Amino acid sequence: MNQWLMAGLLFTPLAWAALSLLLDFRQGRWLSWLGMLIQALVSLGLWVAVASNGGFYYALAGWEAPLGIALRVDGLAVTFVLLTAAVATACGLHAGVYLDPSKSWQRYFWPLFWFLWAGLNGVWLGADLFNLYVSLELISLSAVGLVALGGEAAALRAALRYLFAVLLGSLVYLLGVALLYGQFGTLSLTGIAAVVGADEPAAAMALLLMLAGLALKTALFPLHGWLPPAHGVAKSPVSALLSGLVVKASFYIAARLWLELGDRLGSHTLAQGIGALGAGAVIWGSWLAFRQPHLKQVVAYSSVAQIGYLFLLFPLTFAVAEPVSRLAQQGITLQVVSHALAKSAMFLAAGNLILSVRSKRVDALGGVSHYLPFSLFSFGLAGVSLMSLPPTGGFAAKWLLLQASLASGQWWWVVVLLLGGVLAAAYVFRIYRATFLEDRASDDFYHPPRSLEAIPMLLALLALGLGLVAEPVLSVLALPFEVAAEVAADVAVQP
Amino acid sequence: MSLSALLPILALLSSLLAAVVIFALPESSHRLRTLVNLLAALLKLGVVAVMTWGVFRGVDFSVSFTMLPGVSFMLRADALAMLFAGLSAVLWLFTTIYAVGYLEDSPNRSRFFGFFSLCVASTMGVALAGNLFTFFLFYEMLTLSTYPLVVHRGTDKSLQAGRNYIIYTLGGGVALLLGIAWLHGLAGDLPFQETGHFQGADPALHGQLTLIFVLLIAGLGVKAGLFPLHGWLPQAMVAPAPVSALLHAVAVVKAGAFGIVRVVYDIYGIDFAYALGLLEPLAWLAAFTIIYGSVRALWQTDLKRRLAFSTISQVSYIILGVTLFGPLGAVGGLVHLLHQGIMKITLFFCAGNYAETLGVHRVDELDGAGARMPATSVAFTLAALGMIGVPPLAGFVTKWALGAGALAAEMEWAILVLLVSSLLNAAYFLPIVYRLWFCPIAAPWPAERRWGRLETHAWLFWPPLVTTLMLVLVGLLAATFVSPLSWAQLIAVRMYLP
Amino acid sequence: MSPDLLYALAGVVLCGIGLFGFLLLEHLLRRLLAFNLIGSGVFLVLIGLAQHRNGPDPVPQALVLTGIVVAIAATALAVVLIRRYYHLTGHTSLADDGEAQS
Amino acid sequence: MRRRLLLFLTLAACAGFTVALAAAVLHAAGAALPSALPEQLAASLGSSGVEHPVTAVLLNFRNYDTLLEIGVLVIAGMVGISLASTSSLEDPALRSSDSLLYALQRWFVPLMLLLALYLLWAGADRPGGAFQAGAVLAATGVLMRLGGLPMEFVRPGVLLRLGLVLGFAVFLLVAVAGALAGEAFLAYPPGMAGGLILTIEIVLTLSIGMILLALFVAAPVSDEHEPEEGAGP
Repeated sequence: MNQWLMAGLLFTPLAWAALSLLLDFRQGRWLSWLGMLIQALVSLGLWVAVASNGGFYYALAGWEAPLGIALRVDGLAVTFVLLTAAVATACGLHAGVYLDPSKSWQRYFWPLFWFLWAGLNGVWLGADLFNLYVSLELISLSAVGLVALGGEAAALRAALRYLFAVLLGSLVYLLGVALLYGQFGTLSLTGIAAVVGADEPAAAMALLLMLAGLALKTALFPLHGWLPPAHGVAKSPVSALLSGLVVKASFYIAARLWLELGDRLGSHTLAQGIGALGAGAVIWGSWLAFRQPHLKQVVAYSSVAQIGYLFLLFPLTFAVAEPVSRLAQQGITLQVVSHALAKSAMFLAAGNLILSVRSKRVDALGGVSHYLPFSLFSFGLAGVSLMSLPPTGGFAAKWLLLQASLASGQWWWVVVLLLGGVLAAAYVFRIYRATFLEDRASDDFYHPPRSLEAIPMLLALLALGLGLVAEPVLSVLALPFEVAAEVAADVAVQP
Repeated sequence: MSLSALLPILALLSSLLAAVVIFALPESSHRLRTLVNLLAALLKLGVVAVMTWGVFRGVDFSVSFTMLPGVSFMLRADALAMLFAGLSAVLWLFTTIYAVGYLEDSPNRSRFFGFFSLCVASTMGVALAGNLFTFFLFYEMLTLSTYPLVVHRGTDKSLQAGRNYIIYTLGGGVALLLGIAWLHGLAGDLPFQETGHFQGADPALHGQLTLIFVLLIAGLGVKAGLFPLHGWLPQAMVAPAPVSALLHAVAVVKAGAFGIVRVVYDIYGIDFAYALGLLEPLAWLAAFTIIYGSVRALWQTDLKRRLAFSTISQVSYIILGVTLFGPLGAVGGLVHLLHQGIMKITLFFCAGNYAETLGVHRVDELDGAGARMPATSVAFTLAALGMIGVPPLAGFVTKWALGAGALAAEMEWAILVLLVSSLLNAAYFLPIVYRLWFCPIAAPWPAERRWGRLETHAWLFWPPLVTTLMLVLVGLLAATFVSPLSWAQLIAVRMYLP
Repeated sequence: MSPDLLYALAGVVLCGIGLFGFLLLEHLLRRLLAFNLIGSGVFLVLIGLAQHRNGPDPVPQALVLTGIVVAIAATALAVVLIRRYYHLTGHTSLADDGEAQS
Repeated sequence: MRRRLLLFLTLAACAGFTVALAAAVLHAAGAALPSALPEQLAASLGSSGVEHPVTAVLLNFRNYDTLLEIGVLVIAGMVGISLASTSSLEDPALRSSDSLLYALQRWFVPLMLLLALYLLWAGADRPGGAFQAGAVLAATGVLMRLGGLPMEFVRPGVLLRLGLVLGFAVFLLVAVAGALAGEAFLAYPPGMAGGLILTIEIVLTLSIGMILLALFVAAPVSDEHEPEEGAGP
């Protein structure tokens, strides 16, 4: 069974990318609906399989690591696979209606979309450091392609900026991989974790390099300059994909590296330093979001801020008691999931609003609540999650992080968490406020199709409901991993 | 799932689902929306009545599930919960009727009534919350769902008021969240229980607990309008009259006061809070707020603003009652939660009627309104007298109980505060009553409208009269077992029993 | 010091030079070349370091081949974007319009 | 002045980075742990279907990397042609009438095609393989293009897209066929590895050549415009 699920999971996005390249936009849309259905079913099936039997390693091409590439299918990975299926399906459905099929270049949307999905699945499941690099590049290039689609000057500018940032990030990451391979002779993360010792300056340097590269790709403050233009200029479904999923991929790798190697290769200074950068992102990103004149720029800078929270994982899991570390990990996972849902909902809803008022500016939104209450409501609900108010997933995440900070005595992160919520409220309420203004002269609104309005609402409701069902979602993370102990023992015996 | 678990959920869902349905209805289907509103209100009233009867007989209505590791979502109906739930269920019905009339012919009604229902659903949640975490959940939901109501008119002034409202309440929410999270870190999940959780807590924790108490009270004090956190309340007056009624009588300030009651009695425990020396400063703060609000009310020329400062003053009676160490004071505070709600909502209904029917907003424009609108003016007069504490109206019962409590707790200064405040109440209410009945009409009404036979629109006419009847009855029947007073005594007995 | 280690160190130097260029150069093509320089440096480190230990090792060679293809794809993509960007705007750098001319 | 400071700071940072990295490399070289990977590789080489270890790693042991890498290349080619316009193929500026170039072409094109074929074949037991062959193929195309030979197939049409994706698609089919046959995804059925790898290499060569050529041809001229978001209904 697992065999089929894994093959389906890996094969469908790649095959659909190849197939849809041969079709035009409308035909590609039909094909993609089918593909999304398959992916959703397969992801769900894999989730059920892991939930009932525990995680496993899947050796690609039948070659076990370290000779071949093994995929690690555990609770965290399937959670993210499922999240990707949900968010990407929503963005794909939205894009199918939102994009203009008469433009010849839109046919390339579908292949890029599917390559992106394939890369994401590769990252969630990846356990091989070099394979992760290739998957990351697959994601990066297709994301850049999606931003540049249409080829207007502003889009190209943003795309180039984005491209250079992610390329540099990938290379720096690869440099770290080179050092690790040079020292330990294996690319499997589990294998390296099994042999690495406490006092290894070269390996520590490698970890530092990899984290730096990934931080650049995740747009951690102060390396975030590329993100807002790229996410702001892209079409809304693309922005939703980028903000919801793509930046999470590099963070996910960084987090996995840290959790496997951080206890030996990391240091107190490094952990606190990364946390401080995250805190800087929360505050600076929120402030900039507050000041943006364009709706999508507000949402994009909000991503910079929300990404900042993720990096609190580093200080909150370093040299703390096991239960505290678990709290922090659960909190960060929830934050990733809820931000993915809420932010994609927000971008899609913002796209509808922009479509409706025919302007990108925040102050053009006055009176839109008469005409597009549904999209506005989705936007608002997603905003509640970003402000991390109850009962949303964002709140559940923040609660866990608060508990972890308090329990580990790192009260300064409490300040960041609370302040971040207030700042988020400032920029979200600025938009609410603009929509309540009743001084619009004309009543010239365009009504997007119902389906465009329904999709962000669904995502926002998911983000909202996540807080209520956080416990069952988190319980999947703690599922047993059958082979982990075995493989680790194998590797440990070899040298 | 048994019936006892179903009822609290039903009480919540009745207005939550109403909100969803109303949001989904098109703007133009007014009749259907009104029908949904009224049905939901009646359903909720029925459910709450059944639950109240059950709680009286000792049935345990509770439901809970784990929401996050170590935290559960918990709804539970105890006597205190039913006091607040009963208040909001009854008043919501009248406010809904009133709002339907008030907003006739105005835009954005779908949005208004959707958030209106959401707001009451949150209030129900606040009332029925079984632990501090669930309380916080609905408390913040209340903040969010009232914002669109405050800024409903979309004018610069209302947006400004909305901004201040949100700054105050979200700021308070942050303090509250910090307090709750900290407390959770110390003691785990904290269900509300009659004697509190910290009886005999480790003395080493006392410092932290005091700090947390301050945080919690600061967070709750914002909504309760406790000085110096009251700034948003007078500004929020720009909202439509039903919203003011909701803010002042049914939901928002009551949620703050109710939260303080919960924290003092059911989290810290009254004995422990007293032993920690936390009650005395809070009592002083409440006393100061009572006087301060009344004094400020004296100088307000805008009718609704005057009422707002009156609320600031009156809500602190509840807090004062809570801090008077002893069952008698508690009874006074708790019963005032209800009495103040009934009286204040009457006053706001009347103020709204003056504004809608005559276009009058300022106190000095009210000259002679008693002749033009006799029924409304009778209601206003009775409610104002009740506020002052004239027997046998609702306010008198409260003040009497509070005074008895102060004596029992040997805090005689509180009686002085009550007296001074009553004098001040008279000083700012009686001139209005005088103008209503004894001054001739000075100038034509600014914007008079007529609706047939009655002095105002029928949907606006009846609600204040019914609430006036209630405020007379709760005073007259205070000694019988159906009165709020006896219910408050039931709560106090259960709270102080051990 | 084996020749392989020397390669690795040369790779390190290339990385340093490339990084310097990448950070400082504004002209898009030059920056792209700097990126390729870093890439070459990384590949040298990857092979040199591994072979210093194991002797000829096919795994890093294969990795580098893959890496080269990825780098070529990225470079080609960048060139296409740069060409079109130049065609549309006449700029050769991403700096703001005023500065771009100077 | 500020520029100078910036220059100096960047220089110092990069120098520092280089020194730190060099120290790390030296340390890693000194502290290297023995690895079992080369022995494992040598032991498995027999069943991989090819003799050259690098090709074995690329197309058998770590063929998932290679599959995704081709995906990356396809993306690049795709974005390239998405920005291209059809008319530019006839760009007169690129038409050369240099007789020397013609003469060279006449010699070079067949030779280069032959070289590509050889590289492809050599991959089985010595350095060489699909990518190298594809690169030479693309270079041939570039030469022809510069010489002004019309190449209808690089117009962005369905034929070009088919060419782009052919190698990738065949690779993917083989990969899923392995899974259908009961092996793992990307595994070759026993005994068929050699033949399958050769097939993959041939189609990959064609596709790689096509992608690189398409990227070269992709010209920036297009007069159509994507309206800004929100600019029109």
